[in-house]
Amino acid sequence: MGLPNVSGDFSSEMDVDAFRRLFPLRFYERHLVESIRPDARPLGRARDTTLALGAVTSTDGSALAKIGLTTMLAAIKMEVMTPSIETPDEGCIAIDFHMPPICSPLVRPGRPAEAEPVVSKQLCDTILSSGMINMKELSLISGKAAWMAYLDIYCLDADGALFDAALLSAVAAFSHLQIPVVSMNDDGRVVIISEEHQEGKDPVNKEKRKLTLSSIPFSLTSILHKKYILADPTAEEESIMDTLVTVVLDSSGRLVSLYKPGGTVLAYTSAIQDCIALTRQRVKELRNILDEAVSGMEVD
Amino acid sequence: MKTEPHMAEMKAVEWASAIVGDLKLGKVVWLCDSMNTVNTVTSKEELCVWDTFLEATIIRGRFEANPWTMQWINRDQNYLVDAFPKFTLKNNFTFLKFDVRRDVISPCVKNFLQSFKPSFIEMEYVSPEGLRLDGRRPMEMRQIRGEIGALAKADGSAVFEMGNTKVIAAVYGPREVQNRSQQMNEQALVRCEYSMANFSTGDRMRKPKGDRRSTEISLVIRQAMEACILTHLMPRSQIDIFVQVLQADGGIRSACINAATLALADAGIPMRDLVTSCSAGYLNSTALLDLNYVEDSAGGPDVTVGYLPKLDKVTLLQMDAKLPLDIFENVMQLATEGCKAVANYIREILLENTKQLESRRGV
Amino acid sequence: MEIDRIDERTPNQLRPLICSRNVLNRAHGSSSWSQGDTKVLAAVYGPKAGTKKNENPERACIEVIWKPKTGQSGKLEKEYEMILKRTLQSICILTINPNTTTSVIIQVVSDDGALLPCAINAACAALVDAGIPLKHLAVAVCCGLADSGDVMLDPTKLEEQKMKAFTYLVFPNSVFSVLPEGSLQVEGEPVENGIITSVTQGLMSVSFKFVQVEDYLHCIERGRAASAKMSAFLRRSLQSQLPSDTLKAG
Amino acid sequence: MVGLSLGEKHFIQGGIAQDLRCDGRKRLTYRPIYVETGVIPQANGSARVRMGATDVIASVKAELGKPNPFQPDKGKVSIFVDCSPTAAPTFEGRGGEELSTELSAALHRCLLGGKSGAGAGIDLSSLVVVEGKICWDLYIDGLVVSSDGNLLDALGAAIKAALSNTGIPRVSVAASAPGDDEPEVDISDEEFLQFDTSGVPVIVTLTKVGKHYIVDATTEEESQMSSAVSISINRQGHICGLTKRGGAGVDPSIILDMISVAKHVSEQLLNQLDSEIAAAEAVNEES
Amino acid sequence: MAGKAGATPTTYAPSPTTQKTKSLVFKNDDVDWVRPDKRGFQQCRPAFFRTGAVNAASGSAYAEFGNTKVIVSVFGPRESKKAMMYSDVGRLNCNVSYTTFATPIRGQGSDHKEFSSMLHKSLEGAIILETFPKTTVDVFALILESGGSDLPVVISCASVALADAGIMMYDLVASVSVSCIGKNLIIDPILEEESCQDGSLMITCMPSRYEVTQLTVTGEWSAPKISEGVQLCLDACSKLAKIMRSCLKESASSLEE
Repeated sequence: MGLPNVSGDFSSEMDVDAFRRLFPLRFYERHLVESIRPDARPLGRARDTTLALGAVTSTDGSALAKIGLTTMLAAIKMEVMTPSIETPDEGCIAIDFHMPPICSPLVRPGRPAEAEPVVSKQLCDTILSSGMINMKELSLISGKAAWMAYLDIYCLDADGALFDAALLSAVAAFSHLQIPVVSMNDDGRVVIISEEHQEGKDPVNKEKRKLTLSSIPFSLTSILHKKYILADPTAEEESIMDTLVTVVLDSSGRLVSLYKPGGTVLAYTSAIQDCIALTRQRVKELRNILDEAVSGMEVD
Repeated sequence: MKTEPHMAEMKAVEWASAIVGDLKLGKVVWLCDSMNTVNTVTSKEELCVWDTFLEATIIRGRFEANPWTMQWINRDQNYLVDAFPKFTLKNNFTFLKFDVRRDVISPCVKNFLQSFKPSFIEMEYVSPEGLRLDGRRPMEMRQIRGEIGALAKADGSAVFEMGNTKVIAAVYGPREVQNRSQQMNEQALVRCEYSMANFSTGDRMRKPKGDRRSTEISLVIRQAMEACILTHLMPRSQIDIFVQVLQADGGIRSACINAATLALADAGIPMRDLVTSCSAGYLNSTALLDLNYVEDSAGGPDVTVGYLPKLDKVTLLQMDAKLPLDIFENVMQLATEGCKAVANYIREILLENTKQLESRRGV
Repeated sequence: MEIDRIDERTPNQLRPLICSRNVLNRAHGSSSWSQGDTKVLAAVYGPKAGTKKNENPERACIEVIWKPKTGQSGKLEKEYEMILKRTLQSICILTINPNTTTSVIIQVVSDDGALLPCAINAACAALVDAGIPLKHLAVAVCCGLADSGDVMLDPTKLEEQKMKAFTYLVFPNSVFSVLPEGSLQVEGEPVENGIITSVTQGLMSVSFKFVQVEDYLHCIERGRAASAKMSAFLRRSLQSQLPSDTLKAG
Repeated sequence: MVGLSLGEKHFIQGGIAQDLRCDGRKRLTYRPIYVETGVIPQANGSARVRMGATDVIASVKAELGKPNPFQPDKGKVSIFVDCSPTAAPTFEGRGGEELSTELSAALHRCLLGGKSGAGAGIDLSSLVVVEGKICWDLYIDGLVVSSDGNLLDALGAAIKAALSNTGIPRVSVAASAPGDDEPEVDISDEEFLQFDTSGVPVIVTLTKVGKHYIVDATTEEESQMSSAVSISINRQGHICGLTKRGGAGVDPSIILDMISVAKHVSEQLLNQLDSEIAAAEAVNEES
Repeated sequence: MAGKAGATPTTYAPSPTTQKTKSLVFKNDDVDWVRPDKRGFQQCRPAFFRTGAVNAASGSAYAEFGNTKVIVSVFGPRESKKAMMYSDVGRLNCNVSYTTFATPIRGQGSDHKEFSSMLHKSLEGAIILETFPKTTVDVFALILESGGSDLPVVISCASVALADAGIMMYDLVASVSVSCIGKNLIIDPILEEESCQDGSLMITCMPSRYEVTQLTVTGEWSAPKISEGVQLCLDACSKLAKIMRSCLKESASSLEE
């Protein structure tokens, strides 16, 4: 960490690590002047992102997303429900975000993390309002049976930009989702048909095995600090600089959400435009990563 | 007297058909869950049942005289058909003859009676002869029993029974205040926790701890006991009263307070007076002392009094439902008399206990 | 351009605002704020000694408790709590009372759209009432976006449901300053144009070229205009009650 | 919880080493066991067991329910233990929950056998009324009224006694269509079926203090343990369940030795318990 | 907790699998049946451990035994809860939970109290608590996917995580269970085998010290059979410990480089 020496008498003798702990803000600002971050990233660059589909075999669709160290595991379980009377030919999605105590020293068992319901709600709003999933595709028999997709996202390692990683894993889990072939038995219950022997019963959903995902949403969280914009912050950065802006764009370039919950730094038009531009770039990256992961699955 | 289910069913139908006949109802569709009964009643063939021959003949006669039909109905839908006559049957024929065992009244019957009673029939809690469901007179209290020192580990403990209601109380303290922020420099901190055993009620309870009812009762007990403990003698200390209900059959509050009093006395906590408690109610235009569960759940007024016998003061008074003022005075008077009786009994036990201690130490 | 609104307002017209302060006796500061039929009660307690765990003890801490009109608080309430907390943190001077906690309790009285902005405005007025040191005030507005792309301010609940998207915006109020004009500008924009908080819901505008998020920018523009009006109202209503405060103190 | 001075601790340990415990018992002697049955009239069966100052109540309630679809030929039994705050102030509020769940889990393991139901003290298939449709759900509730060590053994004994006291109403099933999910049943008010409780095991807890192990430890003795092994053993001398408490490691050969000691102790305990239960039942009959 | 804003959770029926009762496969008492994954009776599943799975923790490990996948994080030693009284030895705090999708039927994802206390009892004897007085070490486990023998995997994984966190221990703790089905003892059972077992025996031990820290038995066992089961587990534990040790060695050497 070749940091040019620090001003001030006693800090010049100080160990870099100690300085970082004692004066985190000054430590960061010194980096920002040089347009670089302590982890050697330029300001606008997101961390390395990887995606693995099908991490959990006991589910109908799952994905493991990693942005830097932040790790999210998303999995979907399909269950059958009776659709509501207002929407007889639509299914439903239930999204829950969990922060188990393993993910961060701040979370203790029995006391859910503060961020848990907030990210949960944000994910829910984003996925539903993006219109990525056509609820009609989740219908089985109009008025009688429809799918309820339970999407649970677990944060395994929390190191900033939780929402971005959670959304990416959620989207990937949906693109990995394989809807089981089912039929209606005599009791009016929906049962799974195994691949080998399909005695008599006609499956009700021969075609609808995969969801067509239209206009997939991707997000990028940035930090506004003074005149700098830091894309994809780590947990340390989030704790030091408090103004976060999350922009969600869908793959056709529409704005799904612009989320700036307070913060000391005011966002002016130019900053917002910069954030959106960064997100636009990031959407392209993420899309490629998702496409690669999906095509990788198909080869297997 | 042994009653086969089938016999009970037939008796019920016989009884019910008499009522329906009296009411002169026209077209009635009877629903019954016992296939045997339905067959016996609807069959046109010669009767070949001996144990219920009489009932069957009567019923058939009534069915022929009226435009009634009887159908079989599935078990899960038949509470209404099944429960009401059965219960009343028991009230009229068997209830007074046996000991009251609450398990005899199955929960569904109880629920049914609670929900349908007002619209159907005025329940008879006091028979014309002036006897209550469990055979007591209106002013009669149930058997009470107290036992001191039931638990070895507690500083003071007692068991108190009022009829089938059985409560165990333990007192710990005076001791150091556990939670420093609650410490009071002028007086002792009195705490109380009330809990019910899973098996204490007729139908098994699933979540006994910390519900609103138990919090409320905890508070009532605590306030009643706090009023009589000389808390100013034990500043910066804490007294815990734990009350555990083993069997619940009405009058729980009273039994808990009485048990707590005994336990406090056993622990040697200085008190102004003994608090004793008893409840009274008003059903069938009669004031009743010491309600049991069935009477308590009749929904009538229920007055619980906590009383300091030596000071002749009331420390707790609770009532639900409404009551004209003059009757209320009567009922409260009755409850107070009950308290006095309990107080005498408690005093006796304590004296007995002291004598025993004395003899143990002296000899 | 003219669109019919149910209550015959013009698109840029806000619902009538009512603000009263010092409505609760025991709270250190309180206010009630209503916009049309949406009404929120805010109470401020504190600063009390000590901060919660996981909070920086070198700064003042703000705690927000959101009480829904009925029922238990769920995910939505938790999210609103978080947004409100962060918004208030950004207007308070946190360095003045380090290692203290100020509690803000929001009670929803009735909800007819634009609930969160209404609560932010109420909380802000209550903070002033409690005498908590603030950098500036915050003014919150809701901008709805109709299918046609027209922007409607301060929609009612019924309108909110019909919108394709809407956004809640919070701006700082315009500051009276003795400094020369322009010295308070940031990047060529006046301070009151900066966004403190932005929450959006629903899809907005397809844009073709590089940076063109027209719908959103439209909203911001209208929101700013409205916030100027609201901040004037807020200032007036806070000033009008000042004499009574001095009386009370005397 | 138990505040003991160094001297007291030495006294307890030394006594155990010399096979003379504080209350005069030998290492492998139980305190006198008092059994009372039918103490809770509302329950189908109940019993109260006292061993020294340890006092527990167990009750059995039977409700009609639906069998588990994976085991249509078996009834269901569940065990819940509750620690009353009367036993110790620390059980106040939710304080007793941890111990309660631990005891419930241990009893479950010791009395109800493996997942398939093999080795259970209660014959689960005898609880079935109509296969796949109706069965008895047995709810066994334990209540710790006073605690002076060895709760698990006391609860196990109380449950065994309560089960011997249990009468399940005879159920007659009326003929119904085979497709009927809820066949018509009639529960008898007078006729009760008794359980065969000869297969219900007893639980023997061996508490290791120093090099020796003792049975039926009091709270004071328990505070000096390094580890304790609870073994449930039936009449045939088969082990029906085993749990270990206390974190200290133990050599495998010692555990095997403890098992054989427990087996030996269990024979006496079973006999003693059976006669106590029979005596208690006889008292019940009389009254 | 419905996903759709405002919508109440509608009734949902879990989709039952095909009506093939798997338990019948095992019920025969003859020795010839084959385990569903074609293993021998006394053959464990291949075990995989990796340390450093969670960066936010002071130590962590990920373990995968067949379909059983768990993550364990270790935090601390850190400040004990304020309510705790002074203690001159350290405290151990354990928590085990399942993800909602870990089990074949979607669960609630709540804490598993029984496992938590079992984990605590298994580890406490191996940790040198005297090395961190007044403080607490938190061991949190999350079962990502349940594939049978969940608790033994969690215990073994937790001891690797503790080692990764640099917590002083007398020895690693390895844990293995056997199921008794009919007359046969099968080691390291998978979910289907566990669901129809007649009895089970789980051992956690410190292999180098040859000490058992935890032992549970369910079902009916004769004394010789118990000693057979115990021996089987102990042998497997020492093999497992070798794998755990090599994983730790690997991560240590990769750190040095």
